[in-house]
Amino acid sequence: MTEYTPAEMMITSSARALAGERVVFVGVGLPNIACNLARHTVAPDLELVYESGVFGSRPARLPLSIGDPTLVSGATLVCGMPDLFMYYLQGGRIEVAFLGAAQIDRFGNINTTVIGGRSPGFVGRYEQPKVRLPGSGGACEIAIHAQKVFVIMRLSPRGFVDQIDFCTSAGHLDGEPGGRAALGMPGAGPQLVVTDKAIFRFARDTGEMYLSSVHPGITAEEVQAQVGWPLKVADGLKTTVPPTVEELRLIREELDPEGAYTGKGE
Amino acid sequence: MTEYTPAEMMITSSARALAGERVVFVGVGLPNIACNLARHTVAPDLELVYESGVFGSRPARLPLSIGDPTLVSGATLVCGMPDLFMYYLQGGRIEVAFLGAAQIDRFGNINTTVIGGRSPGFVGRYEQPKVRLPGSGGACEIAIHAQKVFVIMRLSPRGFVDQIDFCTSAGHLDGEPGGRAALGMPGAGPQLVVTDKAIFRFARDTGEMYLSSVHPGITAEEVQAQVGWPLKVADGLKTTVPPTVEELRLIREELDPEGAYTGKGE
Amino acid sequence: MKIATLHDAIADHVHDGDMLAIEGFTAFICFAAAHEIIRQGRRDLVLVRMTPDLIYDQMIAAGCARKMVFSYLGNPGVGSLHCVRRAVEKGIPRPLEVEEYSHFGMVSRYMAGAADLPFFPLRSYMGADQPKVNPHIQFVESPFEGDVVAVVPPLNPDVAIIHAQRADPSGDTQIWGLLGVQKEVAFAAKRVIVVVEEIVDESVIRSDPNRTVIPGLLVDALVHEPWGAHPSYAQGYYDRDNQFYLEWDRISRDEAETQAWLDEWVYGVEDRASYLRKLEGQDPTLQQRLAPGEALSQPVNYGIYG
Amino acid sequence: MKIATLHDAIADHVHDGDMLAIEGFTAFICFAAAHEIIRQGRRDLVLVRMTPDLIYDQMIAAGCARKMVFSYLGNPGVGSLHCVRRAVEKGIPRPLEVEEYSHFGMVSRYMAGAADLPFFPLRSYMGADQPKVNPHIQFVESPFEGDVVAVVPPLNPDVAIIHAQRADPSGDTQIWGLLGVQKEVAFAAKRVIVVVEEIVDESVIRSDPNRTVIPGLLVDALVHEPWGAHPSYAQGYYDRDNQFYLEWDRISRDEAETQAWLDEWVYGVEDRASYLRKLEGQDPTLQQRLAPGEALSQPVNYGIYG
Repeated sequence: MTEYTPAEMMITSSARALAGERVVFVGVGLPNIACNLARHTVAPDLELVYESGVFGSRPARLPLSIGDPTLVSGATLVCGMPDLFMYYLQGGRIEVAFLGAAQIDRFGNINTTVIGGRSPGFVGRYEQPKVRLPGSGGACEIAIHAQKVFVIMRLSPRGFVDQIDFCTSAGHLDGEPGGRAALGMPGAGPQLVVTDKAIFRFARDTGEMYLSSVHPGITAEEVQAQVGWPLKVADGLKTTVPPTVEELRLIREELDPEGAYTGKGE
Repeated sequence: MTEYTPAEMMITSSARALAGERVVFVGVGLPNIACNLARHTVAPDLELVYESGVFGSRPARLPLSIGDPTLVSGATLVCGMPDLFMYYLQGGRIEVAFLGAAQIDRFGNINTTVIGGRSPGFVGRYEQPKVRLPGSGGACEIAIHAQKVFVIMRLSPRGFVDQIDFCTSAGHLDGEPGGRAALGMPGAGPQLVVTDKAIFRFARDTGEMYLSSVHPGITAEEVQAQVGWPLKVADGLKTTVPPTVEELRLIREELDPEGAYTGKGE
Repeated sequence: MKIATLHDAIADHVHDGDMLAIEGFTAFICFAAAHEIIRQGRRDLVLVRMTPDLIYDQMIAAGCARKMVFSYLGNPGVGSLHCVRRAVEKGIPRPLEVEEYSHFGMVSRYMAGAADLPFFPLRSYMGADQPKVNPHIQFVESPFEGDVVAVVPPLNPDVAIIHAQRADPSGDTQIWGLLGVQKEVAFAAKRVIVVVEEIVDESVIRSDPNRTVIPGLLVDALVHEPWGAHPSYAQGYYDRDNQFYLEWDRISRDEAETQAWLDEWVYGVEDRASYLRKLEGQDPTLQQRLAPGEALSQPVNYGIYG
Repeated sequence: MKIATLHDAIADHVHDGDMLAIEGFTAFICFAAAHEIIRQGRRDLVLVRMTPDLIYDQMIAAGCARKMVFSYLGNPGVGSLHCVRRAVEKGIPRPLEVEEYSHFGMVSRYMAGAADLPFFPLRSYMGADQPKVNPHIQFVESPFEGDVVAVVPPLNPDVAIIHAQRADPSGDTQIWGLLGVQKEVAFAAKRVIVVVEEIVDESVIRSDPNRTVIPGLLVDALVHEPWGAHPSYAQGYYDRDNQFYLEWDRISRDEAETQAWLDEWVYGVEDRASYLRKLEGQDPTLQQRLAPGEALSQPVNYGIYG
């Protein structure tokens, strides 16, 4: 079996989850490579929509940010932010979106705003945080409107917590069935969490995250040790299928030949 | 003195009222010629904004409608209707706008929707009108947002009525000072009514229309006979200054050489 | 998305009773689609359009509609829409229900529809009578400073028909000239038919992505129908046929003449190509009379980054 | 409107305490203007921008700001904004108040500001904590079906600065590439400075009126400043200088190094031309390294009608 990096494992796992999808809202880095891999493999008709307002991009190089000019040249449509958020996202045109997270809880609620802080109380913690994170960007509304949300993040006890410090982007809320619909949230919320050690999915009835597969060489116990709540495990826990030779060739030769995102053993 | 048509008188009177104005919202026909005449005479910096979304037009021929393609070619900016209504009009960028009217009352409230009807009651009259008029178009919001409104219409008893059948575009409402502001209407409302027989303005304190000047050869009594309420008359009623030789030359040779709007004695 | 004939696009996507919006503010008015709908005998349509223009005057004369939603009734630069007036004032050929807004109200309804908003706010209708006859115009108080604004609900037509200059085979559509509400109605509608003057290679569209107004993603059927907007116009392709706009004023004043015109020019021709042949038979100078000169946009450099 | 040097445009239109928006979503970021503001020693600014990026990181490090209104803090594709974090987490060089939205919330605030609406509705913030820490996020019930949506109030900066490719001498400005919220912030702001790569003849703008994003009517000062967006980019003119974005990650981690950088590259140069000379002195391949190839838009015909 070919050697592969954790990043390559995350990319191929994400790409395969895009089978049959049509319109994906994508950030740069791993999700970008995953979407392009999917287009070469399981989802040839996949349309990539970038948060910067770019549709149908054919980048001539690996884009280094969602604002890279290479995304614009040769795209089919480039629009302003009002159109992007009102008509594409809120208008329900986005099937899948990828989000990152600094903290995630068992219901897929995500924090990318602040960690910890010196002041007592919720607002005080927000105003004087220990770590100031990027904030929402479009994540808050992506989490509401995309028909499905896929999360990509590394597995760690700091990330998989019992209680997030701030809810930037709502997942399955408190797990109550129908909770999202009752608040008027059109999308189905988080469906998948891809990490460097394992893959998680969410129970349809309880909205709770469960361990769906472990990457080769990782055990469920090792995963539980990184997760801040008693983790549910799928009946018949599987081992994630590693990247195929062809997937690795596409990633290494075509999608990220300089290893900008995949070569550092991330 | 040179001969002139009533339409030419309306055009020159309207054009002169644009002295010093910068941004005018314009329809086709007489207002279009009036605005272009003003640009050649009293308001060289006048910008014409067409309801169809055209800014800074330099038409190569006399436009026959606000949707004429000659307005587009060579304009400085052409935008969609959301921009036009949200950012230009509602955003307060329009200084003067011209409106037409089928009926107008003493406070400058305008009807362009329905006349009369067989059914009793207001709604019934609307649903079964005697005459179905064009409706609002943009007039309802132009009347609210343009800093000043100029009305162009012919003088007639059917037009200048004590009670309009439907208020399509509000003027000074019931004349109560501050009434427009209290309803959140940013513009100052109707300032001028130009007709084929006389010119009217509005009293600042009462919002009521008064006869400001009569065209040469017309008396105040002749005007009152066409107006459905006891008409107030300006102290020192003036006679409208007729078109000058130069104004007529511009209209006849440059602005409407085929007499499409001015030559039929309208 | 599939490339289709106009006949098939209408047969597949426009059904009796549908709410239909053929948009294009004073330009790009797809008469070809209207005539095909008349020929196919659609009934009970709810016709939506800011400016009904001659296109809905003809459809209403043909008895296709039970209701019209609009903001300005007129034959632009000419006068009244006589068929609409006969339907509203006298119920000929059948009564027509009307639902009426100002232009900004219609624009706002399309935006709410496109953006999946429960309402769109606008500062309009204060002091006016429209809210008295239209329950869809309401007022809402702002939670910030107590300011009150009008709101209108979303408008989501069953099908929208848009005429444009060009699209690639995937339906990515570019429009230049008056943009009206074409983008908004395409996003608001459940199904979209795009009718173009030219189907071009993808590389043409990709050379100028900022000019793309409607993504192929929204388009259910793409129809290639040159001169499909006549007697309206397509910027850079042909001019408005003002002679016809004037002539319609005369024809449409009389119900019998109107029906005779429909018999000859709509029912009596098979499709748009036949209509154009017949038109050029009557007026061999048509193309020359309406062809505009060339005024090309100066190109911009998007740059090659790679 | 007047054509001005960047020095004069900033001196005339940006004052201590102003709410300032330098917009351009991940592109067209006018570093030239930011550096001039730092040099002129502006203080107590409220900095508004969806993505503060390196430009506000530098202005905050220079002590220009008392507050920031934003939706995403990051060095795009690289990591954190260390100067912003020092200000928020430790009050260095001075405390920084933050007012925070999602992207859609910021877009909506700009739209409300541009359109003079008391609020703009959006379906966002359900289930999220932002409304708990930001009283400008409220919820309103629709009068139509009882649906509840979030609303945000208008944002009307005292001054907006927009970088663009070209404008005519009257300030009619064309932009291609990522359009972000440039139009919206220009309409929302009380004063507007446009900084362009090229001032072109009016005939260039008039050859393609659909490409004009900002009318000269809104523009208080027009500045010709080639490479005014470096190390950001202007589509078709130059590429983003990713080396600098990476280098800033290193420099900005250390307060002293940050100040030394400002001394050398902002206070130590007179204007943008000097900055560029210095930059090319260090890196003679700069232009070549960042120049894009040519990918021209295919022209469209607007037609001559007359």
